[in-house]
Amino acid sequence: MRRSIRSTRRLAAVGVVAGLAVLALLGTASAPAATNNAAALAAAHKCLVMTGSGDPAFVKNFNPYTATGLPSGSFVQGAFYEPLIVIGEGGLKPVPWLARSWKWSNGNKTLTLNIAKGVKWSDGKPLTSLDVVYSLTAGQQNAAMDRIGLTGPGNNVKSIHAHGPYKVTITLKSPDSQFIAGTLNRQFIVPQHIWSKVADPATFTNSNPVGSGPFDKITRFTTQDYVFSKNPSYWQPGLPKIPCLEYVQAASNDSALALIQSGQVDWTHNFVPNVASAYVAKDPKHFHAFYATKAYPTSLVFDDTQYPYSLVAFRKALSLAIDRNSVSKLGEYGYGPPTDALGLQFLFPSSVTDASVKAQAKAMGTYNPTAAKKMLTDAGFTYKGSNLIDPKGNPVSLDIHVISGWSDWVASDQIIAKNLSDIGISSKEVLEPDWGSWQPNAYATKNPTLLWQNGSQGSAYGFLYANLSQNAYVPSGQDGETTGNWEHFADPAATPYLNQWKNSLDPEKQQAAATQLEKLFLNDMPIVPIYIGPRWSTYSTKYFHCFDSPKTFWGDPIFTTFPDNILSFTRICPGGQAGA
Amino acid sequence: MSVLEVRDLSKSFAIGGALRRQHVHAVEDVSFSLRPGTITALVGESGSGKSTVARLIARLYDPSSGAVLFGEEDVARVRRRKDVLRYRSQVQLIFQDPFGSLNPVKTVRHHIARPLRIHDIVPSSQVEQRVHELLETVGLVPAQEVADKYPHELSGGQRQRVAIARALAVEPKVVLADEPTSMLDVSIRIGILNLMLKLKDERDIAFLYVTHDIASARYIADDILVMYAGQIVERGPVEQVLADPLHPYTRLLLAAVHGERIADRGSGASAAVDPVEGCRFVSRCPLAIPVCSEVTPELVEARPQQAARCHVTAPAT
Amino acid sequence: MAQLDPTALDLQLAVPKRGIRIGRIRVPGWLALLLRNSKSRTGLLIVGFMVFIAIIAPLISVAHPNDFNILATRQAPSWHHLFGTTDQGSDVFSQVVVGARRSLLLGALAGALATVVAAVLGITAAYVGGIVDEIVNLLTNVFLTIPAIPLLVVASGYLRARGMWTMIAVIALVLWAFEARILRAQALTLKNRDFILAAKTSGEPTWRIVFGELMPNMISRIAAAFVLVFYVSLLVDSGLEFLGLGDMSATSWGVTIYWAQVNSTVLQGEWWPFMFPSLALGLTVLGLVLVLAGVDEVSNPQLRTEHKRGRLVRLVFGRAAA
Amino acid sequence: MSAVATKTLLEVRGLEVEYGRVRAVDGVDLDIASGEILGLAGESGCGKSTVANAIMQILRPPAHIVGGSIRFEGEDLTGKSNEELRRFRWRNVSMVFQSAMNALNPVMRVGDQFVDMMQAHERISKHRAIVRAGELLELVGMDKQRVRSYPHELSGGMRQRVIIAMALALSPELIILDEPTTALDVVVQREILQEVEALKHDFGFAVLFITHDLSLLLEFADRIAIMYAGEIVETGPAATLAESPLHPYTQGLLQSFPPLTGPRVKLNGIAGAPPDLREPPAGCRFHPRCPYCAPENAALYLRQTTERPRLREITAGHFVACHLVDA
Amino acid sequence: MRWFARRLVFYVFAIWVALTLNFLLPRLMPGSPIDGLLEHLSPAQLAANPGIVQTYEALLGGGHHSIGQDYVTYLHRISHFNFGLSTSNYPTPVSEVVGRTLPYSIFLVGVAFILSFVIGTGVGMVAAWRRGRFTDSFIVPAFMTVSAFPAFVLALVGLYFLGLKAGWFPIQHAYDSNVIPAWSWTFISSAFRHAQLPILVIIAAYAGGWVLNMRTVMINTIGEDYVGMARAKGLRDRRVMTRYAGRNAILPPLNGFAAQFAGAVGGLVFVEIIFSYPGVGYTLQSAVLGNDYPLAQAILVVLSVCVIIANLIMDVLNFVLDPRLRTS
Repeated sequence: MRRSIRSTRRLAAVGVVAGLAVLALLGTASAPAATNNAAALAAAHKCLVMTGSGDPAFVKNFNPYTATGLPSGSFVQGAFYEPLIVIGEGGLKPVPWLARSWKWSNGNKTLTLNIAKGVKWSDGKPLTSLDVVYSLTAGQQNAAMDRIGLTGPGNNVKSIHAHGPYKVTITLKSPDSQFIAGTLNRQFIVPQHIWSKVADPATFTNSNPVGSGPFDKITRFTTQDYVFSKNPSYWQPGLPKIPCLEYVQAASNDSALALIQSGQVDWTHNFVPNVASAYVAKDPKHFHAFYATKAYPTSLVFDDTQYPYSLVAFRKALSLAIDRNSVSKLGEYGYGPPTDALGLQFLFPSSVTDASVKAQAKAMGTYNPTAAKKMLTDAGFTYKGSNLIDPKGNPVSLDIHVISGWSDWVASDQIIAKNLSDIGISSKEVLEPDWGSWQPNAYATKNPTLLWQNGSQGSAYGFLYANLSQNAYVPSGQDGETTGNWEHFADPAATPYLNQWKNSLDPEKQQAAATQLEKLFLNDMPIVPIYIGPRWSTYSTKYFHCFDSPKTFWGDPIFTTFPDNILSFTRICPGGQAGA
Repeated sequence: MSVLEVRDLSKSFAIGGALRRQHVHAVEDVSFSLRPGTITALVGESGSGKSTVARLIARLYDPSSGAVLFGEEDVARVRRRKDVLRYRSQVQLIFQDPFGSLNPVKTVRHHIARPLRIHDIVPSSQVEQRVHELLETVGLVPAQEVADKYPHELSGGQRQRVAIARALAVEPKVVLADEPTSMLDVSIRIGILNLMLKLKDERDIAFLYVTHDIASARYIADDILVMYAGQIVERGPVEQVLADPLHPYTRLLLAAVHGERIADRGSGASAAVDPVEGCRFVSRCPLAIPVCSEVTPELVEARPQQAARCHVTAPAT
Repeated sequence: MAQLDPTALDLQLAVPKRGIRIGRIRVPGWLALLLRNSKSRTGLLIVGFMVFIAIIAPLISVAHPNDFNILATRQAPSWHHLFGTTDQGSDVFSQVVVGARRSLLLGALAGALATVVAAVLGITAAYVGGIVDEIVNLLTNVFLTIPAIPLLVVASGYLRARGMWTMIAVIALVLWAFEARILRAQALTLKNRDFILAAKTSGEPTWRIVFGELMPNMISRIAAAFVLVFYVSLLVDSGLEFLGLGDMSATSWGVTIYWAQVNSTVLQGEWWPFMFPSLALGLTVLGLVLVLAGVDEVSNPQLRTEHKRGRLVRLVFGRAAA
Repeated sequence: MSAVATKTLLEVRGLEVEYGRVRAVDGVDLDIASGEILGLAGESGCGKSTVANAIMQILRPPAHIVGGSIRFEGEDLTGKSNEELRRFRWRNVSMVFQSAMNALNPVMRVGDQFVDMMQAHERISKHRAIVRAGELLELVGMDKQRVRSYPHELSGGMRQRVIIAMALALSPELIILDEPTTALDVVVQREILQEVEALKHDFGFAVLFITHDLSLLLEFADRIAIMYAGEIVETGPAATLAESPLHPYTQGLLQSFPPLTGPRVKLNGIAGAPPDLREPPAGCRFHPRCPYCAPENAALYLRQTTERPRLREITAGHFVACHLVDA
Repeated sequence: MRWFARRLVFYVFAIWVALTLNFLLPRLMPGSPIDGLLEHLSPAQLAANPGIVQTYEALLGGGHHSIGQDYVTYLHRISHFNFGLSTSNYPTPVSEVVGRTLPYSIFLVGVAFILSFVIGTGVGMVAAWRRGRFTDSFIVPAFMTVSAFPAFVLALVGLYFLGLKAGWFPIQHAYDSNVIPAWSWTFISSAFRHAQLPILVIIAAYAGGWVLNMRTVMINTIGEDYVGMARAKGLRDRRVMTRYAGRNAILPPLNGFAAQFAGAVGGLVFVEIIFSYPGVGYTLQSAVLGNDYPLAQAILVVLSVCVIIANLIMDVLNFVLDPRLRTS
């Protein structure tokens, strides 16, 4: 009997537990969701809330050198670690940062930086010129920490020295007019007393970052969000204006969009299709979309060492075969304007002055499949039925690899693939599930064709240098990221013009070199520019204002872009505001 | 004289897992023989092992020990397909459940024609005709129509007749009928029994009639074997045994069916698990003497043709 | 992911029914039985409709359902585009009807492959018994404990090619255990049925007993198992596609849903590219579930009832479902 | 053992039960007097268990009563509310189910099943109920410790005893025994029947004994009703039926049990098989199997094949439904 | 007890098979398994993860020995819960990533699945008991229809309509972002609120199966003699339904619990992704998408172990509920 009573009780207990669970659920369901409560919402927006999309559950890794695949490792640059000088996207006027002023001397070969005084690391130690020198030369300690190409083949730096606590000199091997915008711009300063003791920077998770930046503490860290709190003793008085940054996880585009639509997130850099109706229209007074088109062209990039990409005629034919207007309107919802075959006209219109270059660029970038076919057959390609056969007798196929979540690129690639199919190239779009599986093959060009926003280094010079220079050349199979030479192409004829441009501070000489380089580019067609890749930003001024916007444009609005992001982090101000 | 002889047949099944294995002695030292044109009844309660005996003879199980002699050959041990087939053509089994022994998705024709074809009883061209003949033999007319039917379109009695026709198809010398009527409505049982009687006479078949119904055994059988807990406890001509049983268990059974008052708190006649020496019936036996729980009695012919396993009523001399 | 399995494990033997004639068309017995059951009738109607649509898809769709059209993006359903258009201007209706081909074919083939594996392994194991049975049973149970979707997710992460046949093979290999368990159980109960023993005593060889006597009795169960794996495959395949782990260049319901989700269409008020393929998927699964429930009822008379009830409910869900 | 009814306990009139569209019981009349044993004999599927379930009012859809009345102690059961019926069950009529193997809840201890039943009908503590259950088990010759057993730990005979003990628990006026011994071995069967007889002697309840084994009824029942294809074809005192059965079916049934004593004579049983109740034969339902139904006697044949015979009293208490008897 | 021993042996075996499968999966690909994995990585990633080759070697149990040796090493490491380092979260150990995310998943799928079982079998029981009445006529078809839709469709519909449009539920994450994960009431209530919609979706997706299953079994059980006897005994209807019919009818569905649970774990993956719920299902997807094989494999093993533990719990429950198991 005893046992049976017990078994009844057990049953009853199970029932009670289940019942309680239901009640608890129902009970909490009937309580108002915090998100609907205005006061709670405002409280939830004490921090500036940001999100990306497709982020994995968060782990504590704030290593600014290696964890760049994680959001935590990428915008810790700018929040914790500061640049010397900020030159915003599109070659804007330089903004002094840790380097309060600088001066060229020694025939434009020596750069003297005057470092800000009174800057302290968040552990209380002072930031000195030694830290700056350490950061600039850290590549010698570990290649992963090299931000200025010190260990690379094209290294132009001769020496770096500290002079007293607040002065640093950088001596170059040859004059470089692009050094600040193209190289120094990427450098952030880390404390020597911490990093010099890190045995292996690659496995160092830097879970308590010590920086000098506007934010200095991780006050909350969970699998789904984390908070950077403001540095109360920041060396720039009054900055930052907001008390904290909060980054929340969004598993997908959809959940990210849901987050911003509901106003739970203030700022994202996700692409939102039809942003006007999908986002702005939900709260026109506060919701804004800023799609900066001051960026580099998104281009079709190949491994130019591989056959038939190595044939210039083939590359040129592809340029003619692609309907850039459709790609722009359909794939990019009209946010990314189509380019010509050169692709510099939006960001650096002043760098293209030669009328013939302009005309040629326009002609080569205008949709004309018939001309494309002709160009191919002239170059020895043949057609077997409607299939294109290369001069060696093999059918031409061209798969474009793209990350499946990047819907605008996916759509663009669909259209490109369709365009290419129309001229007989067996072409399809291959979706890679995510960045992790796309990026490695893209950078090493194992997937020979891809769409990529192929810009560089802050100037027209950078763009041409990356695509034509022997010094930028990266052999096939190696990572093109460091120099931007993803297509593994160099034109020896370009080198003198590039040097001419680099060594001179005379605009006229620079422009003459530019025109020659542009001609070479059109002649070689190393990559096929297609449209200007907009830099997305959507933001809500319900709880914060002073965002990067068309009116107050200070650089790339994407908050993982260093050093542009530090401008946003310090300039965004608390408080809601109707309008931008 | 005998067409089939069973000698010291035993079968035990293992139960339990690998660690604590036990053996159920379903059949122990069973010996008897079947004669042509004779019905031998094998009577016992559920679990006594009587169906196991029939299945052992039908080679559905392999015996643990003992022999089944058909002619001079121990057929329990033959392995070669040809030999097995030959044996199968001579010895047939009729199952208890006519609802389960016919394949529901096959026609009556299939059931009877298959054995004809497997054993090449008649040339292919004559199979159909033979099927009809067999159906008529068991009283299923019109044969043409019945042959096309599926089992579920037949009544229980008709199905059992199909089963009998299937058994007859191979022209067997021995038919093992495992409780062929127990699942049938009472009103049609006699019909099946009468059919068996007819076949015995007409075809000189040796029947083993397995049943728990003593009355029906008396009705058709010539000899009777009484089984209890895996052993044959009494054997003899049916009239003689029923008129004057030797074994106390046979007496108890008869008393029960006669409607006499019985004073038994029986625990059934199930086979023993790992039995020790001693009479299996001792715990229920009103006549038990000390030796009964120590020595397993032998089957002793205490009267002419009538034998029993009992220290008291059939003591070994 | 076997979200719905309406069947009790012990489907009783289905008795063969003679075919009937409707006019000049001879309807096989099993179909007549299923048609008489209102649940399976509804189910067959739904599935039949989907299959019909899939067959005539080329006639009612545009030639290339993934073709984009710059002038007709994001259109709401209209006469011109019955199910509206996608963000790229593709016709959703065409994607759904053409997608039906791949979705149904993949589901059916994966189901068929899994059924063959399960039937051969399950039935043979049950009949042969002994160590073979032990091993198959163990294998079955192990496959049932490893969660299928995560296993598929990991496996398809390893796969580079994710064509239709690869997906079919992978799904079948993961799902066969569901059926094998059912079929083995059924074969186990059948193998000791007297008619099997009777076939044995009449000298039938083993293979003939398994395939000639045992198997025909399990047709209804095998068919049910097939239907079960069919729709489980549909769900699993669309799930993998939804995660971006299928063949994303194909046209199928899962892929259309995937793009609808990636493009955040519903959040923009464009419900059609998400809703129509989802409905097609759900409806097909519902149809198959109803067929299965009907098979269950036909072979298990206990489940049948005769009751007065709302006509509409009966019309939609059949007598016993209602 | 007098067959004369002292007081009519149960009165069934014109009972009709349908399973879906199949009429399983078609116009059955039955009377049971208190203290009487009424045997109801018939083959499987003739509707005898349905009658029992109808009396207990436990038919479940799709089975339902479509006509007739069941009166218990003069009160019509069909007019009672669910709650009244619930109280009526077991308190007034209890039932021993056909298959002892399945009639006990396999996941409940025997004692708890007693407790459930007692607490449904009276205010009784669990402890008291268990003690009572133990006493009842002892009454049917079982160890009272068995209240702690689960059904699967008991043999078939013991389970049947448990059910009999349960049937006695509330001292009902009528106990229905629905093939109580069919699944049991002969010896156990005999013991159970002896047990029931002894208990009936002590408690004085009436018994409706349902079985296919007519020979058992001849020995055990006061009166016997013979059922065929949903109808009662003959009813009368056991002795009368044994000696002078009038219905050919009764005669055939008696011919179906080989005797254990006396000369071995050839028996004939009944040809054919019971009809399919979905399409019962017109007229007398037994006519397709009836040896006295032949087209030669045209007038009789016509009646036999078209007109349903009604029960008629031939001698006192002996009713038959047969055209042959009328003729 | 011996029955239990058998089950335990089986579970150990099942875990072994899961581990072995994990070991073999990368080897089924053509070429050296490590090269196969490394092929997915860029030189930059390789440079940033100098330990990655060792990580992969460790994952594969050595990599350059014979397959047998590798296998032994592999099992040895796993037996010490050493799953290596996560490559997508390099250099965080896999066990840490799983440890952070697993509790949320267990909470989610545990509560959701038990509720869907309770609700499903409850509805199925009532529907079978009252054939043709309201529950049977309307609620059962409703469950059936809803459950015919894949979990991800239901999750999206839930997200759009119940979460966004109606605003009844939070639509992402496991708790509010102003709450600190701790054993506090604020946290627990926040966690419950965030779990509501995911749980609702899992219930919607899986309860239908239980409803149909339970209804079928229950109908068969109602035909059993002991149910008839219980009614004959004059028991109240509700008691017959629960204690006699329901109690017995629940045993077969309970036996199918484990397989269904394994299925629901699949649903968990979708639900977590759609609701940005930081559990292992979501992590599994990002691991697979990020070629983080050590993490993906560890999650598969952990999920298998979870299913096995659920199995074990069900076995105990079965043991408690079915006395026949206890004595045989």
